[in-house]
Amino acid sequence: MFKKILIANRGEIAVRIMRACRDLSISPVAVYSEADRDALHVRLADEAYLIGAAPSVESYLLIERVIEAVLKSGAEAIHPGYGFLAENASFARAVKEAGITFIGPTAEAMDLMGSKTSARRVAIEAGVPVVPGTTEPLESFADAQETAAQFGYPVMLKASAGGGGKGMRLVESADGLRSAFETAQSEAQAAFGNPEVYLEKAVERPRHIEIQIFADTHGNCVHLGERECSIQRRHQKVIEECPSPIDEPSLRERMGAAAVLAARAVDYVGAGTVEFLVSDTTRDFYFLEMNTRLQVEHPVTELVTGIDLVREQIMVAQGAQLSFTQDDVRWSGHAIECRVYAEDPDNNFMPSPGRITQLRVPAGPGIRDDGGVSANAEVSIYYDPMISKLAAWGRDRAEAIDRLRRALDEYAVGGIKTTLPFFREIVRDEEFIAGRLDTGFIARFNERRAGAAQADEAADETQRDMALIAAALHYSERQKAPVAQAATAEQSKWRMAGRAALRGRS
Amino acid sequence: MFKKILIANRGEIAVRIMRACRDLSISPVAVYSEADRDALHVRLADEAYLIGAAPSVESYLLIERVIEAVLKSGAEAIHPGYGFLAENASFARAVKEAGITFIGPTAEAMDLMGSKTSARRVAIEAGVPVVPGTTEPLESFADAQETAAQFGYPVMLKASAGGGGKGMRLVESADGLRSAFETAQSEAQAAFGNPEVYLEKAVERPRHIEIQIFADTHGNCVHLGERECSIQRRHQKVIEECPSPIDEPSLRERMGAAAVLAARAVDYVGAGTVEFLVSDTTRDFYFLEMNTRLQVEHPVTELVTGIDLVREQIMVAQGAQLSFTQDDVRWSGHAIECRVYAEDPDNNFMPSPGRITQLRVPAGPGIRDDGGVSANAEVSIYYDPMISKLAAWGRDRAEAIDRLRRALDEYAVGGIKTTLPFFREIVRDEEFIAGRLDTGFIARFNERRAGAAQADEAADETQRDMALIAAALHYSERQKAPVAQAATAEQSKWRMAGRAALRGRS
Amino acid sequence: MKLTAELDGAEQQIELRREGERVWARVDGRSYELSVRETEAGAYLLIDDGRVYECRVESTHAQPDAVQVHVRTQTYALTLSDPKRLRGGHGGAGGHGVDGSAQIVAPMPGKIVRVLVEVGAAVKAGDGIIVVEAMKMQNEMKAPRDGVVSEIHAASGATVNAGDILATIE
Amino acid sequence: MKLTAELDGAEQQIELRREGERVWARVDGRSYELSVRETEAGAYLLIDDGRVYECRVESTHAQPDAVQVHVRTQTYALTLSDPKRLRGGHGGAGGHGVDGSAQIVAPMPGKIVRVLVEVGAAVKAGDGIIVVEAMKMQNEMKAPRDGVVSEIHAASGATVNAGDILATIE
Repeated sequence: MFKKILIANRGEIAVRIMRACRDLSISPVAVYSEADRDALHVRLADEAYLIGAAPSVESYLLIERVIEAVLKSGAEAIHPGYGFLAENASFARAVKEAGITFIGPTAEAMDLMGSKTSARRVAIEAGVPVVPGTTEPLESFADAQETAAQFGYPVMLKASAGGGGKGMRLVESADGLRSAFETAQSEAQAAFGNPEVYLEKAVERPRHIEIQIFADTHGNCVHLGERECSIQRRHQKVIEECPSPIDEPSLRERMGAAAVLAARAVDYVGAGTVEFLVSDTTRDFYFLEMNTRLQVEHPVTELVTGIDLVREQIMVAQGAQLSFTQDDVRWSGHAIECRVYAEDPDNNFMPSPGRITQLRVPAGPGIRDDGGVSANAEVSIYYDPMISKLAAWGRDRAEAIDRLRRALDEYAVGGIKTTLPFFREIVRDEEFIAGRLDTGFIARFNERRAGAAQADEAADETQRDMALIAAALHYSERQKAPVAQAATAEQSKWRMAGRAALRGRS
Repeated sequence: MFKKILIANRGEIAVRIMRACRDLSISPVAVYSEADRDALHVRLADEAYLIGAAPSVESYLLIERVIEAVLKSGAEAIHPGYGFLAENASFARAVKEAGITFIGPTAEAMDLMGSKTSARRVAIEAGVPVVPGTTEPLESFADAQETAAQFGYPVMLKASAGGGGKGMRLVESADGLRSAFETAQSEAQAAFGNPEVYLEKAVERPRHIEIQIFADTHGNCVHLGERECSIQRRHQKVIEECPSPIDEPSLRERMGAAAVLAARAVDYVGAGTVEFLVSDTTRDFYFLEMNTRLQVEHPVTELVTGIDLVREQIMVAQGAQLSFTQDDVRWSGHAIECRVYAEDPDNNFMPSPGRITQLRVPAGPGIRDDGGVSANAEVSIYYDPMISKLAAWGRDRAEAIDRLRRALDEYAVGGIKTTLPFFREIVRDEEFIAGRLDTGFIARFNERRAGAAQADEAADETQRDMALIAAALHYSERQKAPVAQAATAEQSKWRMAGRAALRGRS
Repeated sequence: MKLTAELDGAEQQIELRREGERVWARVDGRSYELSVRETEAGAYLLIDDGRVYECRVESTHAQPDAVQVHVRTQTYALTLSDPKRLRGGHGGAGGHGVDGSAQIVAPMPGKIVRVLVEVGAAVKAGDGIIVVEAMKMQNEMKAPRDGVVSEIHAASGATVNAGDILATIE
Repeated sequence: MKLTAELDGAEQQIELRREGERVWARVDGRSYELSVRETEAGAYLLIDDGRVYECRVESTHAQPDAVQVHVRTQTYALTLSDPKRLRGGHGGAGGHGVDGSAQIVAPMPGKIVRVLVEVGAAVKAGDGIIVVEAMKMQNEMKAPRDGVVSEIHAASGATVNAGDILATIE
C-alpha cells in the first residue's frame, strides 16, 4: 500500500482525494500556490509544498515544480484530480520517469483520448457512433468558414485539448464565426496552452449523457452506469444526476457496452468517462469524447452504486484488481449534484471572488457536500470559481429533489455571490421536476424565469420589513459600542488581506 | 398533507425532524426555552414559540405550554422527537384531545410499552422471550433487597418510565444496593417525573441488539433489521451500528419476527424499536423493552436501508400506507454512528458545557453528521449534552470504520470538551475493529487504554514543539496589535453572554 | 431612532426602539413588536409573533450605508440614511452617467484580454467592446446601447479592479 | 522574544523571532524555520519544511497564561510565562492544597442533589461525598483519598459553578 500520495490539485477535489487517502491510512501531501497559502486543502494535508505564484501557469500547471515537490516529499504516487495537469500526457510521462506512480491511465491512452480529434478516430475504429465533425484541428479561419458552411449552421467550436466548456462556442450563423473562432482559440491557449480548435455539427435538443467506466491492470473493464449532464450553461455542466431521468436499463446497457469498447480500444486503466450526445426522440447516442480522469460529477455515481471511485483509483494504481465485477454493480435510488460556484446568477454568472464571511453547509439525511472552502476563506480570481459540489440522494428522483431543495435552502454563503439562488429556482421548476432535460434547458428556464419574476415581487412584505429592521438595528449598533468597532477592525484586516491576495505576488 | 408540524423538542433531533418537514414542503414550528433563544433549531424553523424557563421541567416537559404553542401556530401535528415528552402517554392524549395529530403510536400502546414492567407482561403473553426480573415496580428498599437476593447479584436497577440510561444502575453486590436504589429513584424522578424502578437479573457479556419496526394504520407491520448498540457507558449507548457485526440473516429474521409480534400485540403504529439482549455464545435473545418513538441511532438504519424514518413517520401519521413492504427492505453496506457529547472523556465523561468557539464538521463520501449546534452556540447545562450524531456508511464494516476514523479526525470542536478523542481511540482499537462487542466493551477498552497510555507519551516531539510555538505566537500577538484586542473584546462579550446563560433566568 | 431606507427604488421610513431583546418597529406604517438576538456579528434573529426571521446584514465594501440583508433564501440590497445627519450626494458609480452616457464597468477583478473597438467607433447595443478574463473565463463586455465610444480606459494585458470604468459610450 | 512554557510538568524554553510570514524558533535547543499564517483569531497554520501543523490556541477562562493548543487530533495544555515580566504565584485552585488536604471541586456548573456525609465523618478513597446534577446526569463526587471530612461548602439544592470547592478532606 502507498504510504504517501501527492495531490497535484487544489480546492474541493484536493480535499476529496485527501479524504480517500485518509480512509486508506495514506498520508496526503498538498501542493499550493502563493494564493493558496492557507487554503483548506493545505490545512487538511500532512505535508504541503509551495510550487509557485498565484496564476496557475506559474504553479499548478508547472510540471517540474510538481515533480520537485513529489520527490522532496517522498510520496510514491501522484493523484492529479481534474483540470490542471490531469489530462496532460507529458505530465504523466514526467511522473513515470521520476519513478512515481501516476494515478490515472497511461500517457498513451491520454494521448489517444486527450485530443478530441484523435479520440473520434479511435471511436470510429472501435465501432462507436460519433457526431459529424472535423477530425483534425482547424488550420485557419478560412478552414473554419468552409467546414461550417459544409455542415450547415449551427456548429460548435471546441478546443482540441479542452474540457469543462473552456474554448467552446456555439455559433448560430456565419456572422458570429470570426469572433467565436478567435475567442475559442484564445481561451484554449489560456486554459490548456494549446490554441487548436475543431468544428462539429451542433445536434439540436440533445441530451448530454456520459458513462463512468473503470478498468484495472488485470484486463477487467466495467461500466458504472450513466450520468445525465444536460443542464449546462456556457457549455459547462452545472447539475448532474445518476441515473438519467430516462432511466432505461436497455439504453444503459447499450451505452455502457459502447463505453467499455472505447476504453478497451486504448487499453484504459483507472477511472474514465465516455461522453455521449443522446437524441431525446430516437434514443440514438453519439460518442463525444473520453475524459481520462475523474469527473467533477463522480459523487452521483458513488451515491447510487456505493462505490468510492477515488479509493478504487488508488487501489487500482497500486495493482489491485477491481473490487467489483460488472454483475456486482447495482444502481440504487437517485442522486443529483449541483455545482456551487462563486458567480453572480443575476449578472450573467460573472465570477464573484472575495472573502467568504459566513458559511452554513447543509447536512442531514441524503446530503453530501464536497466543499473546498471554509468560513473566512478567500475565493481567488485565479482559479475555477467552484466552491463546492452539493449532492442529494433519495430512494427515487422525487425524493432526491426534495432533499436537494431542502439542502439548497439551508445552504448559506456570505460575502460573495453564489449560484445557490439559481439552483433554488431550478429545483422548483416544473420542467426540471418532470425530468425534461436537454442542453437547451437553461435557456428555456431563463425565459420562464423572466416571465415569473413579476409575480414574486410582492412576495412577503413582512419578510422584507424584517430585512429593513435588521439593517436598521445593524446601523444603530455600528453607531455605538466599542465591540462593534472591534468587529469592524477585524473585517478591515480581512479586507486588506483580501486585497493583498488580489494583487497577487506583490 | 400536513401544512405545519410543531416539533416538541430541541437540539439535533429537532433539526433532524425539521429537515424531513422541509423535504415534504411542510412548515416546521419550533418551541424553545429561555436557554435556547438563539439555538439552531429555532433559527431553522419558520415559527418558534417560547414555552418557559431553562430547566426542562419548566419548559420542554410542560404539556400545557406545548399545547398552547401548537394551537397558536395552527400546526396540524406534533412530532415529539425522543426524550422529553416522546414517551409520555398523557401528552399523546392531550395532543389528541386538542384535535392535533400526535406523530407516534396511540397513548394505549405507549401505556402498555412505556412502563417496562407492563411491557414485559405484554412480551411474555405474545410469546417473546424475556430476561428474568420483576414485572412490577419495587415497593421499597426492602423489596429491592429481597428480590436482588432472590435473583442473585449482579442485578440491574431500571427506571420504569425510563430510557437512555437515566435511572439505571448496575449493582454488583448487596453493599451498593441502597445508594444505587436511591440514586436511581431520584434520577428517574428528575428525568421522567416518576421515581419507580424495578430489578432485573444482569446478564453477563450480553450484546445489546435492537430491531427497528414500522407499522401503519392499515395493518402493515415491517421490521427494518437490527442495530448493534453494545458499546455503552453508564448504560447509555455511545456507538451504534447496522447491521450487527454478527450479521446473520437468520438471526435477523428471527429477531425481526419477534419484534413484529411484540409490536402487533399493542396495535403499534409508526416507528418503534424493540430492544433485546443477545447472548454472544448461544445467540439466544431476550426482550428488554420497546421504545415507542424514534431512536437516537435511527441514522444507521436509514443509511443501510435507504428509508427515511422521519419522513415515513410523518406520512404514516397522516394515514398513508408504508412506502415499502417487508420484501422491499434491503440492507446494503454497513453504517456506524458515534454520539458526540459535550463531555470530558479524560475526566470520567463529566459534562462540559460552554461556548463552542470553533466548529469544523466533517463531510465527504459516506459521512453524515446530524448536528444540533453551530459555531458560537452555547452548550447549556440544562439538557442532554449530545451535540451531534456522526454516522459513516461503507460497502462493508471495514470501509465504514475507515471513513468514520477519517471523519472523527477531521471533526474539530473548540471551547468545550467532547467525546471525539475517545471515539478516535475506539475506531483504532483491535477488539472494535474485530467486532467483538458486548456491553462490557468500554470497561475492557479503558483497561487496554490505560496500558497503552505510556507508549503514546513521547509520540511526536515536533508536533508538541509546534504547539508550543503556536502558543508563543499567540502570546506575543496578544501583547500588541489593536486588532488582537478587538478579537479579545469580542470574546469577552461572548463569555459574558455565556455567563448570563449559565445564570439562567436572571 | 428614525431612518430612511431605499429598497428597489422605493423609500421606506423605519422607526425603531430597542430595549435589550425587545424591539418595537414601524416600517411604512406597519407596526411590529419583536424579540431580537444577535447570534454573531451582523446576524440578527428576529421573532415576530412566532415567525422566525434569521437576518444577516452585510456591508458592501465601498459604501458603508449600502447593505445587503439575507433573510432565509432572499437577499435585499438597500441603502440606509439617517435624516438627522447631513449627507453628501449618492455618487453612483457605474451604469448610466448623469449626462446620458453609458459606462462599461468591470464587474470583477480581472485582466483585459482584448479591446475590440477604438475610440470614435459607432457601436450597437450588444456589440462586444472589451474582453475581460477572470477565473479562467473570458467574458465579453457588450455595449449596453447604441452610440459612439467616447473613452476607453483599458489596455490589453492590464489588470482591473471591480468597479473600474473600462469604456464610455455616448 | 523568550518565553518559558510548562507542559506536562516540564519546563520548556521557547525563543521566537517573527518577520511577517516567517518564524524562527528554538524550543529546548531544537531549531525551526517555519512559515506561519493566522487563518482566524487564535488559529496558526505552521509549515515546517513541508510538514503542516494547524494549531488552534484557546485560553482557558480564568487564567490568561494557561492555554490549550489543539494540533491535529491532539490537545496540549500549557502555561506560558515571560521571564522578563514579574509575576505572582500560580495560585492553583482545586486538587491538593499545600497543607496536604484534598479538595473536591465542582467539575462543571450544576446543582447539588445530595450531600452524603457530614463534617467530621471518616471516609475512604472512593466513598461518595456529594451528588451533583448537570445536564440531567447525576454524578457522585468521590473522596480522592482516605481522611476526615473537614469542610463542606455545599447544600442540597444549591447551584454551583465549575471550580467551586465543595468539600475538603484532611
